[in-house]
Amino acid sequence: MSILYDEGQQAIATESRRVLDARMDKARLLGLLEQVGQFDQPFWDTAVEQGWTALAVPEEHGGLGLGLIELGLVAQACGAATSGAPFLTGGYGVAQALAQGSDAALAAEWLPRLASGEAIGCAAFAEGNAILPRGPAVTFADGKLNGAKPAVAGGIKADLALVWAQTAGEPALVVADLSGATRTSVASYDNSRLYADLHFAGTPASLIAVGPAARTLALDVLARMAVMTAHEQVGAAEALLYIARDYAVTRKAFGQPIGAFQSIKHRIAEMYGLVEIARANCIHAAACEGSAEFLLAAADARISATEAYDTNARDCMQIHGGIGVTWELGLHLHMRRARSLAVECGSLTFWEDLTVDCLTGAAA
Amino acid sequence: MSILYDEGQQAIATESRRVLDARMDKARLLGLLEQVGQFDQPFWDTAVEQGWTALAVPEEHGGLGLGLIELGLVAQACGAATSGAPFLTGGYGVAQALAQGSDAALAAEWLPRLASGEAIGCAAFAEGNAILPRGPAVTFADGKLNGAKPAVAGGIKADLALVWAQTAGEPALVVADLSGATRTSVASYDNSRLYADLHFAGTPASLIAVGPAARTLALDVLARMAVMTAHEQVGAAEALLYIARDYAVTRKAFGQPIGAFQSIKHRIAEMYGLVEIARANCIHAAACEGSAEFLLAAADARISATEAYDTNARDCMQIHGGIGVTWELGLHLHMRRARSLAVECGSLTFWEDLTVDCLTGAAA
Amino acid sequence: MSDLDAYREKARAFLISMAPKFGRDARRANTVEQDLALGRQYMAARHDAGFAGINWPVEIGGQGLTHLHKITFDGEEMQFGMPSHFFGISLGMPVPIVMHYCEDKAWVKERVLKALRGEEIWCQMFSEPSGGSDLAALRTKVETDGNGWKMNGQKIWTSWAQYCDYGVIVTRSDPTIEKHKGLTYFWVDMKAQGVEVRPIKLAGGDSHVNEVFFDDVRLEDSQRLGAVGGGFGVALHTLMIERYIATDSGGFGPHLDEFIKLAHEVDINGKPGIEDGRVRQQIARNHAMRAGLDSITKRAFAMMMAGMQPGPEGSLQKLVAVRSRQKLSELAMDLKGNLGLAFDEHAFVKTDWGTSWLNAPTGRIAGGSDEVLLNTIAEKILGLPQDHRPDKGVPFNAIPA
Amino acid sequence: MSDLDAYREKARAFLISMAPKFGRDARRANTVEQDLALGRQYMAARHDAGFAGINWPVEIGGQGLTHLHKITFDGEEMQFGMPSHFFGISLGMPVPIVMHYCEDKAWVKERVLKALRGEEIWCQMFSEPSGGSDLAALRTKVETDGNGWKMNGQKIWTSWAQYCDYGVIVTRSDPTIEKHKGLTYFWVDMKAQGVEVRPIKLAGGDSHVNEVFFDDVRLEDSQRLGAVGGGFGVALHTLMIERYIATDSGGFGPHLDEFIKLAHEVDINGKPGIEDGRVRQQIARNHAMRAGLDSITKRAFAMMMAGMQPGPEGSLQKLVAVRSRQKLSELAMDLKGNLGLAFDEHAFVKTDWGTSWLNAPTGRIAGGSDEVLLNTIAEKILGLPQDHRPDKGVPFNAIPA
Repeated sequence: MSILYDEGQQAIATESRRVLDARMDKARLLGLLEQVGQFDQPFWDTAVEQGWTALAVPEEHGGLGLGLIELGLVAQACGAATSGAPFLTGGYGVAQALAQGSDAALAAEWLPRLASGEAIGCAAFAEGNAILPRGPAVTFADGKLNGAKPAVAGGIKADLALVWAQTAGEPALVVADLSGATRTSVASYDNSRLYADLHFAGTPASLIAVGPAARTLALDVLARMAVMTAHEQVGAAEALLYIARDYAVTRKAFGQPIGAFQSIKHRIAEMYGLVEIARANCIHAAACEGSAEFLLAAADARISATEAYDTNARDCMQIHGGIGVTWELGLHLHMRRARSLAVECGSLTFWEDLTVDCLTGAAA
Repeated sequence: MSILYDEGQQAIATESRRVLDARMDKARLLGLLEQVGQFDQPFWDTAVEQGWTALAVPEEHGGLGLGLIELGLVAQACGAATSGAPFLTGGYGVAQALAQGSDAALAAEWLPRLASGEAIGCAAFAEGNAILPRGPAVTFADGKLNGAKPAVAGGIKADLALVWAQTAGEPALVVADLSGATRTSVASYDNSRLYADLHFAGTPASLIAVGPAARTLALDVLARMAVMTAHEQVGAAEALLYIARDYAVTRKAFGQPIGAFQSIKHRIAEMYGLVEIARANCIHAAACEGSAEFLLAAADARISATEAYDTNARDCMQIHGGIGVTWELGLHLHMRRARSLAVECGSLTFWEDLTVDCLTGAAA
Repeated sequence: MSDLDAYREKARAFLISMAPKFGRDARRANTVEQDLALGRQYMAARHDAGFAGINWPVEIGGQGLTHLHKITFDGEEMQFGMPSHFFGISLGMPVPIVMHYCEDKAWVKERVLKALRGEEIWCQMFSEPSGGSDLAALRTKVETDGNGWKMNGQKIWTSWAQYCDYGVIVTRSDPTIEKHKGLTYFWVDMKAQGVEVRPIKLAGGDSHVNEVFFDDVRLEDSQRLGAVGGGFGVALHTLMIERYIATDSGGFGPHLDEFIKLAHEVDINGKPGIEDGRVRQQIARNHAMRAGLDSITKRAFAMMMAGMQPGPEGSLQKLVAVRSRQKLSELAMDLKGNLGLAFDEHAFVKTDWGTSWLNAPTGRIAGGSDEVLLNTIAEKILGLPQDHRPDKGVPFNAIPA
Repeated sequence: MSDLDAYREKARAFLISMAPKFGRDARRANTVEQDLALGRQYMAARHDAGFAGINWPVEIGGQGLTHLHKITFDGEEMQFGMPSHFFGISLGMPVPIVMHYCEDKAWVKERVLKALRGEEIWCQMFSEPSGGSDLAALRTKVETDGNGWKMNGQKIWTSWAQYCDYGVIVTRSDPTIEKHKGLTYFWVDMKAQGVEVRPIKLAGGDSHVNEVFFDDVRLEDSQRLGAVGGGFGVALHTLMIERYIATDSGGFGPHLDEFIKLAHEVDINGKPGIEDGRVRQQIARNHAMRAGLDSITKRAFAMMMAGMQPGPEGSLQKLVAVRSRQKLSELAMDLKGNLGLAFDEHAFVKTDWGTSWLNAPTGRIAGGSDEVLLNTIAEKILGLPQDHRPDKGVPFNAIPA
């Protein structure tokens, strides 16, 4: 897969950026922070209308059959806009699992609805503080799920969940219709992520992978979601870089633009470095989707993008001084999102260890 | 023990600094880098003449009966001068072990000679990359020592060594007269440290502690040497801070002193912060020698002083630009010493783990 | 036991007796208004018990003890989470300045009493939208108006102004001379005609700072503190008053023990968190850093007790502690994984990592940003040159905006 | 297989055949003089094999291939540790500049041939003791002298000058006008009367850079490159020639595999180093950083192949890679403990952590210090304002020294 964007891909990048610039409203996003269970409907309508939900769904199931490169470009635009809902990433994860999974009928049932945006998907892998526990406590038996998953992104609104569970002592990936589950909303510092604890008590579900194959598929799906998230983080980190730059060239102190002070100037240059290194890793990871290097490339992208977003959120606020910490200016939307995205899809320690395991052949 | 220096202690600080300023010669030290097995005789003569070898030796054994506070102040001056021999620290370690050890006759035999500077001591604890291996390979039996210790500081010239060994499966601390051992000089990036591999083949030695008591004593001696080294590191880091400051206020670029550029200015301010935090830890550690908090206080001092010296060596050179990496200017004397001192007495990972073990009650 | 230790015992006894009614747990679910009301009661009780104005002269209504007695009490009080934060600035800077510069001593004495009992609160109005780190760039202007003055302009970042009765302010009385020379200092009645306070909501959701607008506000010349054109000096004096305030090597965030506790509770990829080198390194490095800051404070303390002037290294405290608290809080959130996505808006900054993280940026800016502190250390302590200052020696109204 | 891949194969075949005689192992115990002699032989062999002047025009003696062919070859050659480093600058900047500006083409062609075969070496003399990062601050002056010029002054940090036959130089021909306008550019015969070269010993013990002194050195006007007063432009052109030289995400130090190997060999307090979180974090973070730099290079490469202009992010390579190499080398030394105290002065920087550490500071300064690179990124890429420049618009001889 080429690492140079073709014209179609460039068009997706500019168009998604343009439409979000036109429709996103900071005040609306700030309002969402103070309500549990609400998301940004205009954003989601846009995503559906623009066909972003269909991008990476196979054509035979009503999708556009495109891949991580295209989806990544959309995710970058969403990151820059601190998009008001987590559904794209969750939906992509579930769709990938269905498409690669063993249940063709199930795929045929859900993929078109995911592509059309009629159905909302989420991934429920984590338990406790572990993103992909070796021995999940949620069990699957006789077509039924039992147990709970904490703070699932999108969980408050999703229609179906991809669940990491175990069946007869073996790891399993199952898909559950959430109409059969109960949800407890989780109040968070980034409420539009719609976190909910999902409780399964005999919830009907379908098995799509079991045994080692389940873990391999789960890791692949997690890595794909991580690469999509990394693009989102890069888009956001880049937005912060230019917000900081623009402020530094206009804001004056001691009779000169603060950007003339090297403590500001060099920090912004470092922000640029973090963004470009993470962007390059994202492009590489997206380009080798499905190949043997993908897992390692995904870890590189995830690690550098997480560092870039956390750091740029910290530094952009610091560069702004007092005004930077006001509610109205909304830089904290990025600061909050930097943390929520750093935790969703697994913290740095997980990806660091995965990197070393890949490099030493210990990866599972 | 007070954390304010009294007049006597302040006099030791100023006098040791004054005499070393007067007698140290950079060219001489640069020359030592290129010869294996040579040390700075004028420095050692000064140390003996000034009674620094006797400072912390009990009065009944011909010492001055002072403690880590006084010795630390001398070590700071030595650090600032990148002193040309490692004997003070090694001698202090051996003297402490003898004074606390179980063999009064041995102490009576050696302590006066260590105090007078007539005898040179070194500590041979490490094996492989471990500073204090749980199960040392060097064995002690029937009054004889067998095995080898790598790159012992001062090993090329020392008369006696404090050796971490095992006897009948138990840890042991023994003192060996090195006339009965063979030494292989180790060429290093900091040759005046006089590193030698010590080989023991039936070398006569005396036991001064065995079993858990041996490890406790070894840890205490190592911690004392580490606190003395931390003072040396702080003195050096402080010297680098002011070398950088002086250069930054005089050197001009683009028509102004480079110290007016915040990238230089703020870095020097950070250097100051590292120095003062490490200094405060050193003072506290020296003041609680012998108390229950000592081990943890020593780790705090060691960790912050190592960070301060490594960082200030790096940054002072960087601030100087091209001239900073010339042989003649000699900043590399500090850069090299920063590394040799960071490794002698145990690397950061050792002290980090020891800190956590102290805090969680897992310390051994 | 030294006099100071005895005093600490006495203070603890008082605080322990007050804790059930005023302490952290008692305040847990309070709205700001409820908390303020509780705080006023606490201040009255504190005054009755003789722990108010500890280092102020007896004749003005203080206890006539030393600065050390004051920091001793403050250090102890900080442990209990009492609702005294509304009054910290009021008693910390404005009131002492008024005590020092205001001539009408009877009036001052009455203000001091009410301020100590929490019945009145004072704010300090220095920063302006255009100013930021650059105090002398302020634009709020006063013009002579008969035998008094008329004030117009705007201040910002004024803590608790929405609850204040009085405030002190620096204004520009002469824009035609060099910027730090044309300033004059006054006290202001916050309820006076033309004063409007608008709370500013911060990133964390709280609103303890405000914008304050002045529209033709009348000031009597008797409200002037210091000479006309002497405002910059009085402002610096204000900022100098509290040299060694109670510090916190934890950067006013959670104690390191909280992090160690967390490290014991979590696994990292199947292994105990406390055994992971990444975690151990952060614990050890932060411990060494905090221990150093604590020793600096202890030494400063000991020097003051010995009648000496403490070293300048005290100025490192906030810079180093708050900056590292921010990253440690992020790591703690990483370790909690999905469980850390939940957020309790009533949690306390010293016990909750999410709250500590969310408020850290304000901590790194309020009371001197990292950059300003680094400049101060570099210039005042190390003698490094000032930054380029195109505004130097130029009349204020000639500086390009 | 693309034309470029085929070319890479051809290059590798050649290099493999040369390695036994010229490669890293063959050079191990060489003195600098022996290494230089070997290098000259290698350059001749490289020229004979048609791998010299790869992207230079055929008519001047080059191979007439693209810049991509050149970096392809350079990238492969770097793996083998051939003794070509003496000639890198010579062929990289001075010779191309002479090719571009010198009118006597016959003479140029002869120089090019000898330079390509390693028979002659050229140096580049820009930096001066007073200058540092500030090129236009140079003081070496030329005065008209009959139909030519007379040069006096000093240059510094001139690589390999002690072995050079010719050099290019920027001089000040007019001190009475703004500093970057009064410069003129020449080529110099390094053996000419009045030229004295003094090697500078560096922190690592080696001496590949020099001071060069000029005492009434005669220059013909035909040695002038570019217009009188046009020297700054020619100097910038010189620095621009090699935009995408072969980069190394390892910062020209050891490959990350070397670190992983070390982590497998050592224990940390009784546990395998490779299982320690501190080590794993450094491996992972450095891998992510280096992978990003590699992808940036790959993309720049692909863009050039597609006839596009690569993005400016290439300028991150040296800054990020060398800086992190310094710290990784220190960590490697920590992990080796006492075993890392031994030092082999013949070890290679790409395989030995001690050597990598000792030479890192030079790497962070030579060819643009970290600070200069950050300024360049901030100003040229991000459009941030220049630093305060009191020297701007001032005649050179009026700038306070």
